[in-house]
Amino acid sequence: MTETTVYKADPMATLKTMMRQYGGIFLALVVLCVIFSLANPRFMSVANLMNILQQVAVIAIAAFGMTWVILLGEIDLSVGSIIAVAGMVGAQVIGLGWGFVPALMLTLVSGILMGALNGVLTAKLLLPSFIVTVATMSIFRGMVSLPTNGAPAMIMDPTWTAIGAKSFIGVPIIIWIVIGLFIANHILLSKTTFGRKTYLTGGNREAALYSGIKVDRMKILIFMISGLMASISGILLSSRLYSAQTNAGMSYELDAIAAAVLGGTSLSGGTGSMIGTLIGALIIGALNNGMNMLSVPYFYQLIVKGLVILLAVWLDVRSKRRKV
Amino acid sequence: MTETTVYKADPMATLKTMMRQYGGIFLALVVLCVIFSLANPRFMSVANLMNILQQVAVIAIAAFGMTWVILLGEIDLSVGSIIAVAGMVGAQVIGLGWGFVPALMLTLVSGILMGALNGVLTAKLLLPSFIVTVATMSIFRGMVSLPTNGAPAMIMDPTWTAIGAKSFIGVPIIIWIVIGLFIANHILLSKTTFGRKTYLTGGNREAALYSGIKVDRMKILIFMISGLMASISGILLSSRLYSAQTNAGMSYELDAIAAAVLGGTSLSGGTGSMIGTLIGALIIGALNNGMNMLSVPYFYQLIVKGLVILLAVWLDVRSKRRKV
Amino acid sequence: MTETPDDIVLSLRDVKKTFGPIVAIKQMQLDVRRGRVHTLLGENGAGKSTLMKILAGVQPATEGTILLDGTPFAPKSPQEAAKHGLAIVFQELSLVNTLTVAENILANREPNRFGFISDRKLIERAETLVRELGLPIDVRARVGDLSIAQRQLVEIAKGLSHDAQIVILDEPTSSLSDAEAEILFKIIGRLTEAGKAVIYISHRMEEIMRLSDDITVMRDGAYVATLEKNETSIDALIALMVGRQMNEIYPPRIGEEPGDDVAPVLEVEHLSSGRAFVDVSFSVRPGEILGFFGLVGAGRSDVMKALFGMRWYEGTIRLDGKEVDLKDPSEAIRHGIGFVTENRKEEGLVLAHSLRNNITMAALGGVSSGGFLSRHRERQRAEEESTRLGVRTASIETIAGTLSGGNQQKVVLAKWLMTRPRVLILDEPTRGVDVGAKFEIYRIIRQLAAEGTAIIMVSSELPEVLGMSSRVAIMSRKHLQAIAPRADLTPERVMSFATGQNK
Amino acid sequence: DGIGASLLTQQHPFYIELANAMKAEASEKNVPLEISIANQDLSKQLADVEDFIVKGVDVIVISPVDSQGVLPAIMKAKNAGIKVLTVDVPAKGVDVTSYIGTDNYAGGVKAGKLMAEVLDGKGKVAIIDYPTVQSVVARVEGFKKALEAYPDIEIVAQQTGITRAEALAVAQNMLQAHPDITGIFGFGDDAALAAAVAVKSQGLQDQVKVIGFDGMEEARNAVDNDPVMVGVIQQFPDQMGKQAVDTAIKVMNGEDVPAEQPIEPGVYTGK
Ligand SMILES: Nc1ncnc2c1ncn2[C@@H]1O[C@H](COP(=O)(O)OP(=O)(O)OP(=O)(O)O)[C@@H](O)[C@H]1O
Ligand SMILES: Nc1ncnc2c1ncn2[C@@H]1O[C@H](COP(=O)(O)OP(=O)(O)OP(=O)(O)O)[C@@H](O)[C@H]1O
Ligand SMILES: [Mg+2]
Ligand SMILES: [Mg+2]
Repeated sequence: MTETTVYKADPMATLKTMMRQYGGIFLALVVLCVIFSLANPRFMSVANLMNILQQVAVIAIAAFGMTWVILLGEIDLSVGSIIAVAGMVGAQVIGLGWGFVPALMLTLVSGILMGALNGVLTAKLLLPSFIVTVATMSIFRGMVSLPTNGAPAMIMDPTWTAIGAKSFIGVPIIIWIVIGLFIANHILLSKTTFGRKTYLTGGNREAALYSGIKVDRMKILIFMISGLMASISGILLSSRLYSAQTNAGMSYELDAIAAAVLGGTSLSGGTGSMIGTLIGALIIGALNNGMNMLSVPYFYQLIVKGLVILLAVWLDVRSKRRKV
Repeated sequence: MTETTVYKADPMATLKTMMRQYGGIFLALVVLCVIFSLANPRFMSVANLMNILQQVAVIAIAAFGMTWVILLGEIDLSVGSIIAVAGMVGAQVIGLGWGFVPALMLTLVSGILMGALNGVLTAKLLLPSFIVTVATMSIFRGMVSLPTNGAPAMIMDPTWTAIGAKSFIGVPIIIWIVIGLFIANHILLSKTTFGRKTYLTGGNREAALYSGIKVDRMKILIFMISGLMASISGILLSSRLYSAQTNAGMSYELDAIAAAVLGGTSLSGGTGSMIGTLIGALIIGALNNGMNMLSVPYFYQLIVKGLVILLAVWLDVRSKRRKV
Repeated sequence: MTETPDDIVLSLRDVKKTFGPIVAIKQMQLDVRRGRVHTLLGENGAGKSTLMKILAGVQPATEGTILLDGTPFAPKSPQEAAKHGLAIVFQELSLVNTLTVAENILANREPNRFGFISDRKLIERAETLVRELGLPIDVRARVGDLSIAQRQLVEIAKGLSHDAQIVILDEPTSSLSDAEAEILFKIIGRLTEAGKAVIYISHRMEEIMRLSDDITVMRDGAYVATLEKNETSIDALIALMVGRQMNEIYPPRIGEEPGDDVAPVLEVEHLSSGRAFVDVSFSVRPGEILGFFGLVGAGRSDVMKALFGMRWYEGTIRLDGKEVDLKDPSEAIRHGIGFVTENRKEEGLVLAHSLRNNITMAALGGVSSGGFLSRHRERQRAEEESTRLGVRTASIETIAGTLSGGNQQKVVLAKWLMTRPRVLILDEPTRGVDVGAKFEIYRIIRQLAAEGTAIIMVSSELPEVLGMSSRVAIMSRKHLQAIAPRADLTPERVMSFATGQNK
Repeated sequence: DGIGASLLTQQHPFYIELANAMKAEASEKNVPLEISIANQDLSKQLADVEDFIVKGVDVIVISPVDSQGVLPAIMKAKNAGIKVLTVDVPAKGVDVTSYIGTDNYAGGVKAGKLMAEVLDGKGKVAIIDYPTVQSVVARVEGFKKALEAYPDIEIVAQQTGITRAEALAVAQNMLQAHPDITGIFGFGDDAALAAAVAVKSQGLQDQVKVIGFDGMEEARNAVDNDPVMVGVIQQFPDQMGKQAVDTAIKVMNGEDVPAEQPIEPGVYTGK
């Protein structure tokens, strides 16, 4: 109720709104970075920042897709499993010797199809998306192991592995992809009628229906976007690892949801933004990286991560409440 | 909107309402059992049914707690971690040589406290319970590893391990505990003002507030119940395993949610029942056991489990829609 | 029905609508003519909104024919209806609170190029529209920040933003004050002048008599009669609508007014709460009905919320002469205050629950012992209250959400009567309620007063306030302007206080 | 009747090879074999064993999720009169008919010695571990123990990287924090392979040597082809699986079997 989604043309106003809108969460990111830099000056090196971006890429892209789903008031818990299936589809197609482009295409198509399945079950059979995607999470996770009986599949294609390993004008390709997908999702969400329909449907389903929005079709399309984003995440992950792991992406859906919610996307639908999600994902990435840099033992990392999520969301809720 | 929560005194009417209310899901359980018995006659043996009940106990009890939380329109993802912490608290207290009763008490208290933390953060800081419990899931999971640095802790106390191993009048103690807790939760939910207030608050928070129900206190209490139930689950699990595992209960929260939702508890709050949850848990238990009995390979088990969840929820939704 | 085929733009024949076993519309006939306002009149649940949703393409009719300009018409979507020149302002607010006014008005019709929205054009177009309609709204404001009345205006603007030949308005004035309603009436005048047909739905008889050209009465989902305004009267219409004669809308008081010697049960002194309301003082005696009048947004609801522990306040509240500190509603209920809120669906009822659950929800202590509910006692008490208020329902196990508006309102009343309140606050108790049900609610209020309950009745309908109150308090712009006995007040005087002209 | 096997996981090449070897041997010897997967959940392992008992198998082969926590499962089987063998991970606190497995501590020592060798006795070493698994804890202990003999080798970081993706991030982050690392020990093939990727992605391939553990095909290929991967401690799941089935058959025939059948890990440093 208290969040705002404002579309302004004036750049200064945009900046101001941004600070107002993402103040709390943005602050949390800055504070985090300052603390880590003080503790270890290498944290702020260009190399390490690229590091963080690369590491956070898989989560961030899945979180872009998740943002759409949550904006609509739904949830997609199958994202982690789709990430794994996508890598496996790619590995298998490459294994057949069909080459990079068919492998890429079929992988993306598989992601879209899995998303469409979630969408159709949710929209047409009127099942709650939580339970649909808990079920497909299990189904897809089972499916990923069928071709190799649970073993990882090596990926030998040089183009595929280049995605995760090579750079372009000094910046890793993965980072270009994240930036590209962020811009694409951001524009689609905030500048187009499709994005507006998403806000309308998530904000008030009845109202959307009355305005002639085909709510069912929106649901299916948006789960397809989530599936597509997850499959891109799966491609990046498998290319970084030179292999498709059957347990890849396990529980990444929770990180993706956390990124979106940290970024101010409301789980009841209708409010949120891609910028927020990106900041949310960066917080998670900076946190993991920074704690590794400081050699924080694993268990304490879990504790600190939970505390930071709490703190960030609380800051955000508080900063938004004060305005009203 | 289409579900009903009816409270009748007349036993025949109760039976009828039950069939009407749980028709879909109850049918699913029966069909499942028939299929498995045909495939393997041992499935329906008394020994195996007890087996199922014992195996499902940990999930069922956590699901009882989860039902309360979901009825209120909230969610508790920290349940799996609380299960692990409870076992570890018990193991540590026993390790100190304080004996069974103090260990039991402290374990239960620890569960209640963790639940209270979730409740306070949700009710008082107005954070969404999804994100609060995602965070505490991580925090509690980190904490459980602190005393042993990640290693499991053996539990030598004979009374503690007897819970999971011994029987009383031929029925394993665990089963008695499940039955007892089911009855207690069922009565508390369906026969008391506290239960009624839970339904009312979940059904319409504002209206409950305006009717003098202390909504914040309800939230805190109910997260405490969920924590308490999870800690009992943790005790049973650790007593079955003779040890507290730091990764115990991982992702059990999803099974608990699935059990509740299978049983007709609506994720938007206000409708559901303990009977439904018990049936839901039994479906999950029968499924796992039956597929083992039929030697279904692990990955196919994942797929079948997902499909059965979909089918059961669909049957349920359909049977409820037809009535209206 | 007079046959004037030339100017009939829309005609319905034997339209039927069922929801599973529920028959919402049995047999409906309607002829709508160009340049005229055609009012649909009927009790709550008569099927008016359902009929309009069929016309708007939200739901299909089960049977029957609809002719639009003589050709069969069965819109499958709101867009298709809009394309054929139908515009509708829905009864239930169908706005997205998180978006701006402009974004809501032009929802799903944003000016765009290749799917890219032009925000500049969007705001321009919305602004033009709002200006043409003469509505006092900022199109850049977020709908969630607006008051209910302003939201209603946005809803109207949204409905009228289509270029339509038939405009449907489903209870557009239910949360408007007179000033805003006047704007709407002017808009309607302009529409009919331009030769458009208007279908109008309302429960306010005065307004119906003023606006309508034709009036069609429905009862229980069926067509009763179509009349020309000039040939009929309020009483005749009510008789057609409820199926019996009703002489007096406001029942007379039962027994004597409490005298000056009776000590007030509730005294409020110098009550303030930030900018929501400032320095409000008044008192109520047992058996008295204190009317609270004001324009929408005057701050009355916030005063009532403070009295019920839902809003922080400064100042003193005394019950039976003793100062009390009302921290939350449970405290207020403990002190014998009941509060029928202005929005029954959001704050009054748990729509998915049975009537029994709803009726007993504020008084669970009274139907339980040791924390255990007594099924028997609960059912009995709920039945009692339900019968006493004449809630029309098959059983108290019926789901509250399936009742008509008037009956829902009675259920909320029943809920508070169960607590046996000494002070009962009623905020807009008859909003969206049909005349028949209104009368019954008034009768109940009178009855309660006669039993010694102190009643505070907040209302934006002047006739209602003047018809029911012993004394009237008038608020304007968050201040209490005057309190006077009913006998000393005329409608003009009340309005001058309410608009803040008379100090 | 026949053999029931409850394996820790099915998402690791080691266990896949183990399972395949068991299946091959069982079909060779014509004995029924059923495999269930505990998916690293002790509670599921217990349930799987309970289900085997109900089904009435003759021998149960367990690769324990946890050597202490597996105790009740073994007790239940023994109480039902079923003989139990453990593979890969030993059980603590209870006697089983036979244990067949790698000596992880010895393997860790070998890894430490190999590390000292490739680093010429000096340098900075990082470890990627998995502290909740005892066989891994034993490997890391052995590794550290062996390095104690080399005062010029310092362990500068030890972080947890369970999956390959996690291990990659952890390795990158450790290399950022300590750019002078010269050696990385990964608790398993996944960790080592991920570390090798991290080393190359930071352009440190001439500086850092990586040693792994498990020695599955992918890792051995990497040792052959990738100069960063200098060696891997090799386990022999194929032998383990074959021996487990053979032992089970012996037990079914009432023959005596040794209580421990250790399988010595090898050191693989390329063809
Ligand atoms: N979706 C639905 N499912 C079931 N019943 C419905 C549905 N919509 C409307 N009804 C029923 O149809 C009847 C007509 O309702 P409708 O809303 O059209 O009444 P109305 O004349 O507009 O009343 P009001 O004056 O209170 O607005 C009511 O009994 C209502 O309960
Ligand atoms: N412009 C506004 N921005 C935010 N909240 C508002 C605004 N106007 C009114 N409200 C709040 O909305 C609620 C209902 O509004 P409403 O217009 O009914 O005002 P009100 O103060 O209740 O007036 P009354 O009951 O006298 O009509 C009140 O709690 C009020 O404080
Ligand atoms: Mg209506
Ligand atoms: Mg008001």
